[in-house]
Amino acid sequence: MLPEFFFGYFACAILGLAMLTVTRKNLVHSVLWMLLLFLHIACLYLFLNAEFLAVIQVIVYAGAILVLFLFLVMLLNLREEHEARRFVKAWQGRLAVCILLLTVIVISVYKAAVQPTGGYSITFINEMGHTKVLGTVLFNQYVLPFLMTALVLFVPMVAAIVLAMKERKR
Amino acid sequence: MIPLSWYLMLGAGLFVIGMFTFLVRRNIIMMLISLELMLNAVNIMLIATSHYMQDMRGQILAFFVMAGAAAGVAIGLAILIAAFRNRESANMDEFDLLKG
Amino acid sequence: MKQRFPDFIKKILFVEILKGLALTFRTMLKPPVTRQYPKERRDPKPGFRGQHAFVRDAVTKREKCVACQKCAIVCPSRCISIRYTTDDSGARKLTKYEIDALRCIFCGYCESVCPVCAIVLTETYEYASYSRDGFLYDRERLLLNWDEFAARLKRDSYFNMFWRPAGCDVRRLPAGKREQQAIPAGRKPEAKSQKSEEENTENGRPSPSVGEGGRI
Amino acid sequence: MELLVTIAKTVLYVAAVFGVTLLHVAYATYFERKVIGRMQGRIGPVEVGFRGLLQPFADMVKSLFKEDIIPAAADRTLFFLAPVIVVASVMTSLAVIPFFNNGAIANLNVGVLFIFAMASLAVYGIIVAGWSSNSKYSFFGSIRSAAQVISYEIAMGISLAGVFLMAGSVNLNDIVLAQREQPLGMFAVLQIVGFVVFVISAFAETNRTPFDLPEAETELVAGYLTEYSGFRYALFFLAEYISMYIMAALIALCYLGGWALPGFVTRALPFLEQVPGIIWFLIKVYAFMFFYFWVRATLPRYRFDQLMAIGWKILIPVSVVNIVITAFVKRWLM
Repeated sequence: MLPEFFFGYFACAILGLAMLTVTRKNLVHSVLWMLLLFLHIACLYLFLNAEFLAVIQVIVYAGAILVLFLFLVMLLNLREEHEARRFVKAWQGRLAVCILLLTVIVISVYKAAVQPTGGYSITFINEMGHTKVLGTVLFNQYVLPFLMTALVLFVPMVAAIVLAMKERKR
Repeated sequence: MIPLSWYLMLGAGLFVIGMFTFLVRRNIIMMLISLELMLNAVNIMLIATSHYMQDMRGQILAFFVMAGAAAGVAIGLAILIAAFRNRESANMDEFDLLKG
Repeated sequence: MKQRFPDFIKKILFVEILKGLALTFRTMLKPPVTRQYPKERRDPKPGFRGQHAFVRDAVTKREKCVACQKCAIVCPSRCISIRYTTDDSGARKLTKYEIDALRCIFCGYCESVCPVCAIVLTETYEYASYSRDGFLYDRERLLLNWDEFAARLKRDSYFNMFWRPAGCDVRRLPAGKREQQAIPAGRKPEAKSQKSEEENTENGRPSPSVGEGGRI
Repeated sequence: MELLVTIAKTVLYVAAVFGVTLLHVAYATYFERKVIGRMQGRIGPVEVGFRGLLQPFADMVKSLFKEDIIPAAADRTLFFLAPVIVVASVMTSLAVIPFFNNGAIANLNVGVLFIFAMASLAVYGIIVAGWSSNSKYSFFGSIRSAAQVISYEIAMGISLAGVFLMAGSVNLNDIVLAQREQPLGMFAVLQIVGFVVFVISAFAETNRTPFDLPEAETELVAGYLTEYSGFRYALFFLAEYISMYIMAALIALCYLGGWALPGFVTRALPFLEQVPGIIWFLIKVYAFMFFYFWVRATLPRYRFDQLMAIGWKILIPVSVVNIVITAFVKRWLM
């Protein structure tokens, strides 16, 4: 009963916070609701026995990405989103598409169940420590993708600096 | 034990919220935020599936998704700054000239 | 290159920062220099320029001011205002003397220029007031200031070092200044007051004001 | 029933930890004022109580009863929320610090990372405080602080990675236990480079002199705190001192051997085993707190560009090289 109750709370909170995030006119408020949303998602990861990912979720999403958003919102002084003419006015069509997508996904995953196929059971992970297990897999089987990630992070960094420096050269 | 499908449906809900926002809101920052929501929805699904399959690959993938999200946001926001310098606006619909 | 290399090593080893840290640590072990002001007071040194006062003359029991206007003219901040009347013999009679202590810059020119040593900047330094009027000193208030100061004076006698400006030949000073003697403090016996450390020995003529004692 | 007892025990322990920490924080201010006072030839607080020992409480009462000013153009909700975010996030980090063997409220396997996560949440409180007060000084202060904290967090994390490599764990308890057989019983000897980088970053991370640019009173009135007064200001103050304690505790645990004594000492003098570990821990923490105050009394403030240059051009490369060397030595030479 208790797990269901907690899951219910977190599911409702995540969906509600997501709605709050996307409906705010004030972008700073929106970003702060999103912060709360990410913290709830991190808690959800704890249920799934992924404590390292939960902490990384907070450090990366809350500590880096959202701060970047907040910086930009403040520096560009985008406090209120102003109204502007739109290319396509009708939003009903997009809503229909979204509802259709939701229906499709829900129908397809409604009965989803998987068999535990791997060797990483909860007891095993608890015994070894999630960080260690994840690190072992990451650095043994997925070294190349991990190194690629470094490249994936490096290129945008260079690109961001180039884009932001452009004005100064003139 | 919570069934896996609950997690998947939660992820689906979050994904659809993000997607709808991406389609409807025209503010670039809002669109980037909804992009993050969608990535998070995918991450929830990946980690949940990984947990129920007792396989670490899903979590590794989620790890990479986070790295990708960080990279995406960095480049997206840099483009926004460059665009904002030209148009003084963060509204997608106002970027309607080929010369920028 | 030869010069830069030791600098580089110094930077890595934080030599300068460590020197600074050592200095503060040594200071910590030394006794503090704090004086707990309202509890421990320090007596001002002779020559301290504090609250304004009129010296009360021992004979006339009034101020000695002759309304010559010298102080008002020399005052850089123009904070002294004087009014006087002239009687038949041509003698001036002081009718109004006011000092705006808020404008005063405590330069001490007024006391060194005064030919009769009437105005004085006393050693009183605590005279806060709740109103601006409290800093507008008129004749009565200036005399009162003197009385208060004389009552508090801890030394045997009072002689202001600006009464005889430094570097001036005493013989060329006006008579009132030349003859000014140290004023004995009220509570002290009269006999002691004759020898004061500030007193100049060259013209030791007994002052007429000494007789009754400063405090009245 | 058993569950209730466990919950009650946990709640009591949490309350005890928080209460004792708050008391320590109160006296850290007293300690700081005394130490800095003596270093500047002054005597520090002496008036309230015996030798000024009640001064922290006088300060507390004063700030509680001061007028609570809210700027007219402030975003009220966020203005109220900002100090709460900061205090909550730094207080949460207290939960994973082991004061003695297994003495943490929550012995997480990702203890250090948890502290980093909470530190990154505290940045929000600062940014929100600066933004919501709608004042230029606050805003500058908060942007500076956020930039500073984020960039120094990187150097800090990378320099700690050397410790993780040496200890083979991110659990604070395991890190302490791994140090017992190190030279002098601490990682600070072999990880001296990481230690220095971490200490410098700790100063920047807690916004203390010489890196107290967010509150640089000569340029920005009081940085992001400018518009805050009374109780809310006190909350920020509290958060700053708790985060100083957390940094001091992290240094004590990760570099100075925590609550444990070096193996050679306990072998030579076995009776020292009887002394509770929390005493060694507190000695190390207070030694570092003293160092905080000592540096504050000594060094002037850096310029902001110097601060950023130190962080990005010196500390981060140095700590990266440190990890590489540590990993190399650990893998092939030990």
